[in-house]
Amino acid sequence: MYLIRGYAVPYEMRMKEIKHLLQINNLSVSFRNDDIVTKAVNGISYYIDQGEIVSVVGESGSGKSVSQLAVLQLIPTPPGSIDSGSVTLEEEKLHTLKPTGPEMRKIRGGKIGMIFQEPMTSLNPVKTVGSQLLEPIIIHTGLNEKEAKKQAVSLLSQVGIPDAEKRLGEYPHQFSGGMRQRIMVAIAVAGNPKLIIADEPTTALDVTTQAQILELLKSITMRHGTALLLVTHNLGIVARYAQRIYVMYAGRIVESGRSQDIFAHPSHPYTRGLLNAIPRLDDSKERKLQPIDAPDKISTHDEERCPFLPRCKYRCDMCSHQGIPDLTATAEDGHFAACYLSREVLDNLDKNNCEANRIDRRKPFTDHILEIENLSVHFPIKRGILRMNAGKLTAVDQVSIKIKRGETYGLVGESGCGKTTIATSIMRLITDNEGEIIFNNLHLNRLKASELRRQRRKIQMIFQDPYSSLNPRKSAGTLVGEPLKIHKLVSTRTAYESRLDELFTLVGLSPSLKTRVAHEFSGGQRQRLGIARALASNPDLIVCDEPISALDVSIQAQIINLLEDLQQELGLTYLFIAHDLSVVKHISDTITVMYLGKIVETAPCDELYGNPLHPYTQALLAAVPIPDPMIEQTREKIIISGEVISLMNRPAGCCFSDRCPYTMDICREQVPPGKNYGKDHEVACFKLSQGMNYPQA
Amino acid sequence: MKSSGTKPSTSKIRKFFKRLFARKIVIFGAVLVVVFVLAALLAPYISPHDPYKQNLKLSFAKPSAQHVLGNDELGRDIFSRIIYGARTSLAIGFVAVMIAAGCGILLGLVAGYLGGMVNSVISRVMDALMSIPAIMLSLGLGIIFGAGMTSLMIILGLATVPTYTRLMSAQVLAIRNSDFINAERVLGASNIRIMFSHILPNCLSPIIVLFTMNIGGTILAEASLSFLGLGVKAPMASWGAMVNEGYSRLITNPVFALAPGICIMLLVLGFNILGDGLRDVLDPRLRGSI
Amino acid sequence: MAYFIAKRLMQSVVVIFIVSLFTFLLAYLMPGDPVYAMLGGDITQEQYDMAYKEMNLDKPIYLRYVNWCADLIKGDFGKSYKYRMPVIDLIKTRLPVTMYLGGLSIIISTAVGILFGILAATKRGKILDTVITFLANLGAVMPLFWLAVLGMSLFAMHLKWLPSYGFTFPTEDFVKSVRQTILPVIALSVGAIASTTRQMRSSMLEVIQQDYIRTARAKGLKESRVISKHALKNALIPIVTLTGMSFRNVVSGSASIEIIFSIAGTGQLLVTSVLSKDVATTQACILIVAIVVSIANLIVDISYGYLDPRIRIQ
Amino acid sequence: MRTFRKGISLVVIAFLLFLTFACSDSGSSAKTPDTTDAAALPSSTTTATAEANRGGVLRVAFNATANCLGYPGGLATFHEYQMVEPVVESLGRYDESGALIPYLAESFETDADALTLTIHLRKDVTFHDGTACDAEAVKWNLEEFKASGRSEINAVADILVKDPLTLVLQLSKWNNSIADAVLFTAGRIVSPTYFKANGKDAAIANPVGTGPFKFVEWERDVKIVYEKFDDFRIEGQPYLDGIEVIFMPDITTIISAMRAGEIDVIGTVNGTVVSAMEVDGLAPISRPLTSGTVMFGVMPTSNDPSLPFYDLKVRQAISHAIDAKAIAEMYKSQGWAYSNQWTPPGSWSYNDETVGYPYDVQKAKKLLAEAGYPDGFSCKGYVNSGDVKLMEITQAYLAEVGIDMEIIPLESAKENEMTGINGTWDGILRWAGRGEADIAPVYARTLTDAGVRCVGGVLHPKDVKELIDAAIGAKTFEEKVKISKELSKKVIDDYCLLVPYASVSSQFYAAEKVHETHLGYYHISSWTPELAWIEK
Repeated sequence: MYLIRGYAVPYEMRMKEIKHLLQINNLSVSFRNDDIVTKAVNGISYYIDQGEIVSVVGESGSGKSVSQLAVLQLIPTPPGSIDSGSVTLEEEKLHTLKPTGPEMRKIRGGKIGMIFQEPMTSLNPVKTVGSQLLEPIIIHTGLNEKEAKKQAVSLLSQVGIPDAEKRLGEYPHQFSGGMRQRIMVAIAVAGNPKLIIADEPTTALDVTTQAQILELLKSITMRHGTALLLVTHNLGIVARYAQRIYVMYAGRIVESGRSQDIFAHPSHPYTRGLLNAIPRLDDSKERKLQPIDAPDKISTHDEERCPFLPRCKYRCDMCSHQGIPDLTATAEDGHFAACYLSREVLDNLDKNNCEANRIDRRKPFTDHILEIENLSVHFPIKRGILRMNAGKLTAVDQVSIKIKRGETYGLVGESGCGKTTIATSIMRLITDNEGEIIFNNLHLNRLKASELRRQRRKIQMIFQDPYSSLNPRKSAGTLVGEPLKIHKLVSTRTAYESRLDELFTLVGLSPSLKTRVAHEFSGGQRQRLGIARALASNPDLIVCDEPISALDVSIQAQIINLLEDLQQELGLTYLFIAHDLSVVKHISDTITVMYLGKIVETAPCDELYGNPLHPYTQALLAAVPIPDPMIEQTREKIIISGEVISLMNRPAGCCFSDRCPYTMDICREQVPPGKNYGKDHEVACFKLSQGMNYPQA
Repeated sequence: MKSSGTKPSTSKIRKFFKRLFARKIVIFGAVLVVVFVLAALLAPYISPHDPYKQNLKLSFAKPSAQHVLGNDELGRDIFSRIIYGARTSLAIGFVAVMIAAGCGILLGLVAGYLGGMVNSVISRVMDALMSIPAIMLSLGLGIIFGAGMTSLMIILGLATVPTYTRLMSAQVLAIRNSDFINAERVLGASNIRIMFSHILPNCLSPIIVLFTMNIGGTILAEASLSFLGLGVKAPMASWGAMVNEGYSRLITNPVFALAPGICIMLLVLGFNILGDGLRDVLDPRLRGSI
Repeated sequence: MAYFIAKRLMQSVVVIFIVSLFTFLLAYLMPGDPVYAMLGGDITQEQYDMAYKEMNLDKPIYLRYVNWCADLIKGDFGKSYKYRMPVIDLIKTRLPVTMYLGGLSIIISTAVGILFGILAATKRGKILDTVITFLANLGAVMPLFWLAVLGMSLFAMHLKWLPSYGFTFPTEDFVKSVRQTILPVIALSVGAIASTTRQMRSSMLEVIQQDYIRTARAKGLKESRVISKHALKNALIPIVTLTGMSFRNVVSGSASIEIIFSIAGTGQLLVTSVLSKDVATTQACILIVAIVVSIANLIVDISYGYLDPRIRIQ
Repeated sequence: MRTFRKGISLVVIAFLLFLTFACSDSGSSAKTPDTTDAAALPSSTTTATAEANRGGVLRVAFNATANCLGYPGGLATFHEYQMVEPVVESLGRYDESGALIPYLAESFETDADALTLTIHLRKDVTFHDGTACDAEAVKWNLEEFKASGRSEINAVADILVKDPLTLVLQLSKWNNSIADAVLFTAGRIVSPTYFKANGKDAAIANPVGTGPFKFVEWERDVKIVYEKFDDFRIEGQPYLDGIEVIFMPDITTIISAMRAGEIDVIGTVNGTVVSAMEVDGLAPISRPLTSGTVMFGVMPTSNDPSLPFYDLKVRQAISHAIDAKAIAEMYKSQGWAYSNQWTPPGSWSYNDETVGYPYDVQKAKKLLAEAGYPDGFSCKGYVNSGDVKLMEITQAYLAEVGIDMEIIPLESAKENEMTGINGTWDGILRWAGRGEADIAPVYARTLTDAGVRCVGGVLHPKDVKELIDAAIGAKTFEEKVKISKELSKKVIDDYCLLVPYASVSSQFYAAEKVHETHLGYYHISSWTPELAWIEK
């Protein structure tokens, strides 16, 4: 028998009792495309108080961003329309205002500032930063042009842009992504808003920059008592910053409450699933990730049933017979969840099937399958009328890597560190490089084109974006079967078909899906297709270039598990490239950290995470938030300054010298050589080689 | 919309047409095109007179019950000639654009995929072609190739090649380094296979749109060339040539000049609207650029 | 930016070189003996031989091309054997006329097209949008010569409001000039107005969907300011390309317009010289028009720099 | 634009038309020796009215351009002759009967036995640049004309200046039409001083003559501006203040401008203009000429055994298949007159006994069957691209008897090459020839080996050649008439070398207020700018 939790208190009624800064009741938004109406937001209610940091968490398509845009009536109509709901900001009923009327405009930028996800496209490319920043200042503070300019300079300095006065006259493209997001922050706070809505403000940024921006936002809200609504899919960020959380799924809020309550006692199957699905930095490597099931294709869900029902592993008869569950209170104060099953029931169910939660990590490593020796990749910089090579941009500089047969070799680093360049060099997609790439004792870079094409079947690649890496016009079967045809691996039609079936089964897809076209698959399924295609030619080595970073968190676990299972089953070797240190830690045996084309540290997984030696590795690890508010509260945060700089401006000495807190003179002049510190732990740092210690994170 | 290995289901086709004809104006465009295509196909059955039968006594006769739009200089029935003119216009429009698309796609594919020197050479030659006024190019080529249907198709086709080459090479450049093409290289696929089996099908949407639009444009160009006297060979009927014959008689016999002119406009309008509609369905991002 | 301009300049030079080759071959391949083209049919063998030598026809083709190029570099475009004067003098009097008409038409069509495009885009789905879109569609399918003839027949022949022929520069006689240029310029502009309107409408619609427009709205800007200060400049970028291309179309169009309205411009000269196989003039006309078009495109590319700082600052 | 191209073909036709007159003897010049008084210029009965309406600028529009104004050897088309008429006067003009009369010259006489042509000049005639128009000047002009490569006055062997006002031209061989060529075609007298000082190109662009008007400006392809010459040799003339010659490449523009009153005279006429002008109740000024017309028709290749047209029966079949009468009737308003031979109807060389080939489809089919083509055959039809229409009509007629003719339009340059001295064609050529009374010299240009036009594709029968020589060398008019008529019949009835359709006289339009222009009235290449006046 399942326990059904008490009675449902209408959520709106409870919320009306207190005066909140912003209160949203029963908001519904829908989009109409080709006569198909999609309900993006389905009757959600939430609030935010003065000075609070509240987070709305959800995966793509959950409606979390749309609901925020709806608050400011910024949804493009058509195709969108706000069907119902009230939005109250300090007594003012925003939903009654005309979208382009003067009252609404006063709210926008004045009372509510907004920061968007993409710093690259959110600023007008043809207007100077100054003019874009001046607009909200003049409109909302009534300052004259001159005063406003002063204010703009001060704002830019506040958000950490040096030399602000000069940079006002520059254009957005002259700023890096992080800088642009800082400018967005400045624009958002220009009108002294009561509330800042930040819609995935750091998703597009590197992890070290992400930490900087979030810290900046936090400090601004603390200083001005501004409330912050943080929309994100990253549970780590939520754990680190949010005081209260709303978890959204399919246009509805499925769980809400204080941050620590939710992380300590997740009460909705979806929240629980998410927390189990993501690898954590503080995880043990043996924990097997528990993915959230995904149906073949998330169908337009039944309007009458719990939207999570098709994916819920706790589902019972009740769920499929009753309507959509309301948010109901749980044990903690202010903690609500929309599920018929109480937390206790869920806990019990979990205990019953906790088998197979461990993975065997012992692998027999033998010889080296791939050796990269002193690989350097240069891209010419062409200048002048005759396009003479004015110089070269070194994307990868003297990199040596040895990958053992059967292991998973992790390659981590932020954007521009050269990790993908290495992958493409191995795959010979870039042929213009120095150094040796030796695969199975064959010098890949010395092979003739025809010989290389034959060797390609032994070394395959899985791409980052499952949407762009599959030809959208081909059927799944054609795509997966292509290597078989190219390398003539099968002789008969029946052999071809049966091999296809085998491959589909191997990656957990039904062979009956063979005839479907790529765009009919979901992201996770597409990535499975990509893997099946890579497997088709029986490769020895698979280069995985950020294979999960384009996927939703709930799906990532499936792919990670699949890759691990396949490795065990087929004895594959992986070169696993990623920027997410938690994922890399989870999957890799050996890890190399890169920065600006150089290897800064290489070590076996446990050694690296247990004893990071290079300041950059330390900073990286510190910047990764752990999805647990309790741990985050006690963690010391070393936020390194600056951002990943452009390769064009690589410092002369150690590539990290201009951001490193411990930089010495020698670091600026000479390139530190890699040095072994025992346990296969190699680090390139002068400070370390001089035997000096510095505090560790 | 077709994909090798799978047959598009009938519902998919229905959906395509439903989206295409969602805007009423597109139906109008399609009807125009269909009417003219039917007229062209059924010309021998629906034209009231022999379009080539001359009767000098009826030279420039005004419209009558027998000859609803009157007669031309040779006393031939204008209405019948307009119906036959649809054949000429459509055939030239279609074949010329086929030639242009064929050459342009091939050149664009090669230029875009191989890049480097090949791309530079092809681009510059196309730039050069583009910087010569269309009328000059057609006139020059027309005089070199001589008159007639075939040479008209070639001339008009050649003059349109740069448009396709540019569009195609831009398309190819955009997807040449995309992941799915890299994926093919990684699999060991040859360049030819990649170009024709993977890149080409993914560039077709804008080409189809451009194709439709260009048929209209070419019909217009054919009219202009006929107007210049470089049209189809006599006694074949062509709207452009008919406007040419008729326009100086606007005062005395306006129907003669107006009727073929209006036909040109309607047919071109039909193709343009249809092209607009196709673009909205196939490749909305192209809006305005074609 | 300097590099960018230099690179474009270099490209233009290459293009012009290719055009010169094209032009030379085109004129060479045209059927008909240039001697007969010059002297007409009834000539004696002596006359023929005299002219044949005079025109350098006895030299091999590549040598003629090299000579031609060498002369070109010296600024000598050869002598028109139809007009019996240096081609360069001929073009000096013709080019300004076409440039004036064409320039006027480009200015008008761009201005009107942009205005219509913005109106249609901002009033999307409203009556005004429908009307403008309909007119733009109509304008795009209207043959140029047809429009010119209809205009002349209505305004000159029937209503007698405007003169049916001639051209005067406004510096000579302003009123006369305006009256004479109204019909040709309108005829030249309609097609360009239509395409500019269509392009502007769609590029405006495209820009309005961009993130930075959302940002501008989120800042609390007035819709009119969002359009004029944020959307317009971005939406203009594709229009600039179109304007660059219309230079070529203007010369194309001016051929029939100039003939219909009896205006002695480059377009008319082009057609006359091709039809009468006036080789030197034909070659010079195409080449000079190609140079003008290339310069126009160069200006277009440079003005990208003004509109798009991403190109300006590199 | 079509009409513009048509204009170009018109230029070609005009060229022919002009040459027609240039060498014609117009029936009167065969009277040898001959002296004519200078007084016989067309006299105006309305001189008083003209005086009263003195002033104004006459605007004449042409559907053609000029390439040369002030160099006699360079004047090619009748348009050019008309355009320079106000500035450059000719030694002779034609009267209403078509007889050559002196104009700038005081008188002239020919002597067939002595092989001379003597020209007497007027006293005190000066060019616009102030220099005297004397015998030396005229001699220079005639010699320059020959030197430019023109063949019209090749018969002149030597030019002697007897005194400042008298020239004697010595002929190498008797030619009964030499006076026309010298006084009219070649005798356009410009200032040698100006030419010597400024060169040929300057002379081409700046006519300096003795005429009633002075050259002011030539805007290429736009207009020529003339202003009144105050010291014109005839007292009281001209009546106009100036003349503007306006070039209009498009017929529609001309119609529009004429209707709107923007121009006064249309110098070029075709069917379009006629029908447009009819609406306004305006009729063309023209008269059917019996000499100096253009003959239109087709000319099959008759000298190539590999072609069906080598067979006389096939050529005859074609002639029967085409209803030339109907074609001429259709274009009647444009000055067409049906002719079954290569001579304008009504001229003294027109042979009424010529049977010709009346329209008869059955007979045509029968002839074809006899020739071995019962089902017809395919052939090519060449025509100037500006004038395809006539060939289209022909095409339709030929289709009736089973002959499938493919029309191949030719650019002028190509056409000239094909019809030039070294050219030939393989099929049916749209033929435009001179139509004049004195046909023998015209025939000589095509039907003999020494010809210059369309010689490559046509038979050169020996007996035809003999008749031509006899006609040219005839010393009496009666003899010439007899031989010419014989020739006319032979070419058509015996050899069927061409299929004539019609003889076309030229036409002009003038607004009602315009008087006394006599555009093309006496001769296609001349008019009377000194007499013209505009009603106020």
